[in-house]
Amino acid sequence: MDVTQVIEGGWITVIGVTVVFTILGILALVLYFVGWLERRLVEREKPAAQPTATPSPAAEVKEEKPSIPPRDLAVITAAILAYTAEKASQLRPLPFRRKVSDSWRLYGLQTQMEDVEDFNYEIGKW
Amino acid sequence: MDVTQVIEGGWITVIGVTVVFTILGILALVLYFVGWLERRLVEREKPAAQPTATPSPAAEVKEEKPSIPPRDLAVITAAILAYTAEKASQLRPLPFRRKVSDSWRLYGLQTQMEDVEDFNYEIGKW
Amino acid sequence: MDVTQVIEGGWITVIGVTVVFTILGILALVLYFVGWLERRLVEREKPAAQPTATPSPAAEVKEEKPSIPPRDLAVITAAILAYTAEKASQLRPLPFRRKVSDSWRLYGLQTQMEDVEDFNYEIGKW
Amino acid sequence: MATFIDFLNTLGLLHLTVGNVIMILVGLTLVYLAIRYEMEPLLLLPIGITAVLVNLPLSGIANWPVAVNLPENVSDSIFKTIAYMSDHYGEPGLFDLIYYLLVKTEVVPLLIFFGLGAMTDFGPMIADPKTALLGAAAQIGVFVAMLTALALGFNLHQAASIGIIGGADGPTTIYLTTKLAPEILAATAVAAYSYMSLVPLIQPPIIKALTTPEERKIRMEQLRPVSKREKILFPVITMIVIGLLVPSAAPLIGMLMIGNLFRESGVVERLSKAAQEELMNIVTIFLGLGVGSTMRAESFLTAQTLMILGLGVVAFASATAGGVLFGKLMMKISGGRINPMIGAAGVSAVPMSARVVQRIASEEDPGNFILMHAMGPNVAGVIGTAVVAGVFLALLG
Amino acid sequence: MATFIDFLNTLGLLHLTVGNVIMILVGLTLVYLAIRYEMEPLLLLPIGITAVLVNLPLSGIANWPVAVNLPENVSDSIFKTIAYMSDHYGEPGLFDLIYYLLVKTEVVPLLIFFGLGAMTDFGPMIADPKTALLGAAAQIGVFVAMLTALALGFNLHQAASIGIIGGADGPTTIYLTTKLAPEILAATAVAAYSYMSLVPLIQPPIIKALTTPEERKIRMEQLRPVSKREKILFPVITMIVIGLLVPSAAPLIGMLMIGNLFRESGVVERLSKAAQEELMNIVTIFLGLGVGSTMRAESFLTAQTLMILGLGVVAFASATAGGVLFGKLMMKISGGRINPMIGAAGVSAVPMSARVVQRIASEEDPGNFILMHAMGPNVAGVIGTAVVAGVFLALLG
Amino acid sequence: MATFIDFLNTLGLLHLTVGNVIMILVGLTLVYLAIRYEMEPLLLLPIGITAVLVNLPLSGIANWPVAVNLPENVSDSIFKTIAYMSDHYGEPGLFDLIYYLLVKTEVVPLLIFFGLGAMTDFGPMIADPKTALLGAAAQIGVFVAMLTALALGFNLHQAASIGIIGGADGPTTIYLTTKLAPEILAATAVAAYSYMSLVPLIQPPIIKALTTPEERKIRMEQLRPVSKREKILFPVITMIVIGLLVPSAAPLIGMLMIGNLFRESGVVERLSKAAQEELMNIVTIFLGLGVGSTMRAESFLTAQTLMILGLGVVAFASATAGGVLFGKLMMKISGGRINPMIGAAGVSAVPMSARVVQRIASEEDPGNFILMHAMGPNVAGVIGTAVVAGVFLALLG
Ligand code: NA
Ligand code: NA
Ligand code: NA
Repeated sequence: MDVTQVIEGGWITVIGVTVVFTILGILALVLYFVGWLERRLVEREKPAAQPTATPSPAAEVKEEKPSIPPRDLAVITAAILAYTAEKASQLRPLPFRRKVSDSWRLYGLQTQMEDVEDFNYEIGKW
Repeated sequence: MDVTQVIEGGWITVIGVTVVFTILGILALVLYFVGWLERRLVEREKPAAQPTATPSPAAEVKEEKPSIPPRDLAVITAAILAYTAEKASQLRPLPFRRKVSDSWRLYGLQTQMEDVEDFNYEIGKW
Repeated sequence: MDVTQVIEGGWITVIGVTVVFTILGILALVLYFVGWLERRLVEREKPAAQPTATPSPAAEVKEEKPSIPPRDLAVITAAILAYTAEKASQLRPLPFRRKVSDSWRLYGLQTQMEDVEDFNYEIGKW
Repeated sequence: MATFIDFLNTLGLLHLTVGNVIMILVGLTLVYLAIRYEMEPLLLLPIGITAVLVNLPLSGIANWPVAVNLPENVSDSIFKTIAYMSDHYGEPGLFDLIYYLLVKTEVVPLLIFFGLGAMTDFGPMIADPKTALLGAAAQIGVFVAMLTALALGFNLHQAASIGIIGGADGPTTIYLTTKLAPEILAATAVAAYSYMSLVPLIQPPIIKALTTPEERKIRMEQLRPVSKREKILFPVITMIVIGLLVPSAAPLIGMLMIGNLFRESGVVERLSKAAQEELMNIVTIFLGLGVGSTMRAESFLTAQTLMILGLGVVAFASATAGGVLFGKLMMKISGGRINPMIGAAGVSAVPMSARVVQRIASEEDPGNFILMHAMGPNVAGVIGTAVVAGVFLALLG
Repeated sequence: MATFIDFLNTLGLLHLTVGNVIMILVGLTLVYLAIRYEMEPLLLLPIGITAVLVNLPLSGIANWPVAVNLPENVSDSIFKTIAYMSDHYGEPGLFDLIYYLLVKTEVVPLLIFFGLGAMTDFGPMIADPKTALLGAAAQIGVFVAMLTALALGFNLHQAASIGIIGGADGPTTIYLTTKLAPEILAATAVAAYSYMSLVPLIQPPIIKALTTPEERKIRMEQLRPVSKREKILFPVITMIVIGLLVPSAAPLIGMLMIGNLFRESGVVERLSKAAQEELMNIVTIFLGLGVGSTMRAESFLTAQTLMILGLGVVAFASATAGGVLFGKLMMKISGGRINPMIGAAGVSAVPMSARVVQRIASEEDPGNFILMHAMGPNVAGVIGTAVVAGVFLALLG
Repeated sequence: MATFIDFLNTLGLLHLTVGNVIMILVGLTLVYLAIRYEMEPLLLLPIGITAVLVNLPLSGIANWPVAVNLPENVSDSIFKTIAYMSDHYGEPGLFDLIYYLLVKTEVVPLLIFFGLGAMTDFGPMIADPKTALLGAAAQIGVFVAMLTALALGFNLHQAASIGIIGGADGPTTIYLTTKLAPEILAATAVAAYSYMSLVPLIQPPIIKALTTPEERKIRMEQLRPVSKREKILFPVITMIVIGLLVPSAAPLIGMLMIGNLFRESGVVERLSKAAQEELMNIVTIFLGLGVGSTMRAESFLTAQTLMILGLGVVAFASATAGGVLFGKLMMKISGGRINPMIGAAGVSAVPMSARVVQRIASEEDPGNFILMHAMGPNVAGVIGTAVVAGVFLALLG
């Protein structure tokens, strides 16, 4: 244990903690500002069209309209899902890992979301 | 033809043949041993559950069976295809950019054609 | 502005324009020749089979219109799937080469098995 | 405490130059255009955002200058160049590696040509070979722009690189500029991709000015079908013919045709798909990052860049005019059986300029379908530009 | 006969050292954990099996030592380093090429950050920016572990690399260790990935010890929706802000944000998909092989490695504590509108630690959904750790 | 005017040699066979068309000779080699980079083995381990061909490379030839892939000549099922056993087994898929281009090449005979419970030779299914050939 190095380490700690809080603090402030601007813009641009500009959280993930009305797609997909689900029907309690199954190819709109999420789960921790 | 080299080649042949039989022989022995261990483990772990551990030879290539009987899958898919196809059948007025929609995953045969065309549109100009 | 360079540029222009017209002209001539050969070959090979060799323009322009009306495609696909599914469930007489078809995208779980097997066939020999 | 002062010295903000700020704004503009107007987003978005990143001072992600006067014996060899750069400018950052190892060695432009070959259907040109000449005529724009650039004081190498913008083929532009005048790479690449997406704005007025409504109404007879055999022979023949006559165009044409053979042979679908998709996507990413990383203040913020952007318009406009005028000549010779507008598609920009032609044709006569006829000059234009690049390399390289 | 004796001398078995045997067992253990318990299999499986392979003597697949004292003028340049290594240790094997050309040049960690950016939705952090501070607070663990490592006798470079394990970001750990202390790369990488998969075991007791049931029951109001425009602006702004203030973090943050812009822009879906899938998968393979190939007996089998594994637990635990305690502070300031547990998600390990938080919340109150609120600190933690790595590089690099 | 004469001098046509013309025809023949008869198109198509391209004079796409006598101190290091080549033969073209950086460094063959591992199911060999010996017996062909080559005057290094063609494993052939005798790489690679696709023609007469109809009618009992655990243990055990006994085979076997572990572990499906698809496809493209680019007139158009093509038949035929004869021995020992034909599948060429065996069995008795039994020797043959390559490298490398 080298005392000079520990002191140096202390300084680095002080700087590091300061910097990381400063940076993320500034980022937070900027994001608040951007959010405020966005709300102003939206209000000004289309005072009555807010629902369009601020989609429901569910729709927000996907920006564009699918060529099939999601409701119909949902029904069709549900048929397939129900079937595949039956096979995989062991209800696991909050699975910490969800298996990627081949049948995702049939899910349509759910595909990308789930696929990425699963990979996120495994890889995102990096 | 260099006699020394041929003699050397003879030696290499002797060594090579010996080694390759030895190596694959050892491998075979180890595999027999592993197989024996496996059977003992399985017998001990679940004396009645052998069917689970020993899938039929047909299924052996692929560990799992398709979760949907292909025939049902075909019918379901047809429903989806018919639906999406109708949507896609409107004659569009020479679109300058066609959006890639997620539902292409359900199109089956149309997939590649459209996919490549869209990318052509963007990249082909190079 | 350097006059020598501009003169040099003029020469390059003369050469360049000549070359590009010459090259593409030669290419055009060769293509006419190949086309003529092709027609002769086709006529000689199968005098009555021209319809087979000359697909309808609609099919040729395949970028714009799907070559099969999508609705029909759906029905046909369903038929194919039902058929292939039935075939797949029996013992096949060991085809020496099985073509990869686009419809594998619809098979779901069968996908990987077949895909890999076909590729194995071509690549696995390495 | 000394540590603290040390740290303050690493604040990039303190080292930000006016040039950096302008380049960041330029990068952001490209990003904005790419997202808001979908201007060639596959290239302009990566180029723009990378330009922003490399102009943040001290990041160390791109340390090596793009255009250096290397000693004679070093410039011969890419590996010596890299050693030399390491010695003089320190350890390479990620973008230095991408630029020097992938872009400057021409690996990336050539692999993109390979992928383009796998994606391109040369059928319309095979069906009507005379349209190939329209692809040659459009190259006139390259030379007009080159001569204008010379007149404006650019040297021959730079002028050739600027002229090739008129070919409307991004990878060819990058290939040639990297070899002849790397110092203006960012400018020519950005010009090429920007104007390409402006084709629907640049071409119509020129086409309309040079043609009469009657000419624009000309209908063309349906293209003959093309057999699989012809499509397979095409890349092989083209590679050999051009390779023997203009060897310096052989790398570009060769990779394009290998890709096309993969596509048309029908026996290597896996590789063809890989060339079009996984390999293409990855290479496209590296192209965008590599080109974007050359947008440094010192080489980009010059009067030259503005002139290059201006000359790009000249190039596109004169290429369009060249194609249309030669189209009129062919119309006369053929006795009015060729719609002269399809000459405008000779500038490449596949398939956008062909769609522009079709759109104008539809405006005059909704029943006039000349899209496929315009595709002939369109794909021929890609070959034509590669040939011109080969000529430039043979004479100047 | 001489030939035969020659051959016997090449038997690897005769050259097997005790160190090799232990390393093979370590590798097999990692493989076992990866398969049996699915512990971070995408990394630990390739790392483990590669460790087995490189410890088989005489295979020639990895000939170059990982940490060498290079002469001053050589270590400046990766290409000189490679020439030097070739001279002294012979032709490179496949794994030497992967490690020296892809991992040591930082190509692989940066491309993984690029892919992660394309896979990450920063929406929850944009919707509730104050949660970003929790991502900062969790970095305290990094410094606690660093100081502990210093106290245990590690030098500053090593201590910083060990501390960063607490950031729970594999690529950042690899990026920093490669630059500061390559001799302990294998140990820090294995520690980082191992503990990451143990997050569901490490975090709950700490969270529960530092919070009361009432605090854990706090419900948070629903997050506001985030517009597409905000999501597009976010990566651009973050890149510029952090790039100007901590330039040494710019490569990591820059690549992360380029990837995220690809994702959110909506105009380059092909490239975004490529970044997330084909490129990511390939790079992941090379990362696993490259890191695994550094697990050699001589550098791994030391008391240091055991200490590093111990310090990893310290790092993760103190990071969790830091986040939770700062969460309690924010709870007080906000008048009880913030559930302090979400601070624990500041350690990154996206999205596992957020799920852990949600699970504990559900245990107390099945109707309490704070998963999305926990995602804010979670993604902020990635940025925070990259910033800390930047500070280390600025002061020590 | 001088410019014009300069340009005429660059006409490739004027520099075309007879050798070039012949090589172009050879290349075209390969392309024809690949497309018309689907002879190993994934390799022979790229190889053939690349051979055409590199034999167009002056193209500059492949400037460096494939086999050079390098000074002793240069040949030790791939990077020195590259510097040396740059000095003596100028800037590398795309194909020089592919060949020297990807093929000659063994990156490409090893990554292909990695992908093959991920694609291969070793189940049939695990179920019936004694069939592994048939995979050893088929290697006799390798030695027969080697001795014949020696008798014809080839040196030991060349003879070993020629012999390995009989192993019917393309990447192993390329791996060994690149290390021992790069001057005949094109010939051995083309021979290996050509004969592989001729297996259905070469094998049946030999099999029928060496077996009686009664032997061919022998039915074998159904293979036992193989558990997932056994399949996971297999690659690990094989890597360690072979790695310790024949370390020089460890790179090939190691990569094969890492790929197989990815496949069988079931926890890294993404990486397994990437190894089989995106990475495999890209690497296959580069392998084809790299090998094709070595087909230059000076090294390919020799009497040696013809002899090599002839020796390839010897190798395949004697390998088949070796397998079948050993099969008969095993049949005797086992009391007639083994169909000797499955020995013919020991030549690898997965799964073609196994299908050939099944087809002959079906001809004799339509109800006889021995395909899966033939797959045992089939996959064992891959391992056997890699072991033999290891022995060659240990004794000659
Ligand atoms: Na063009
Ligand atoms: Na973190
Ligand atoms: Na073999």
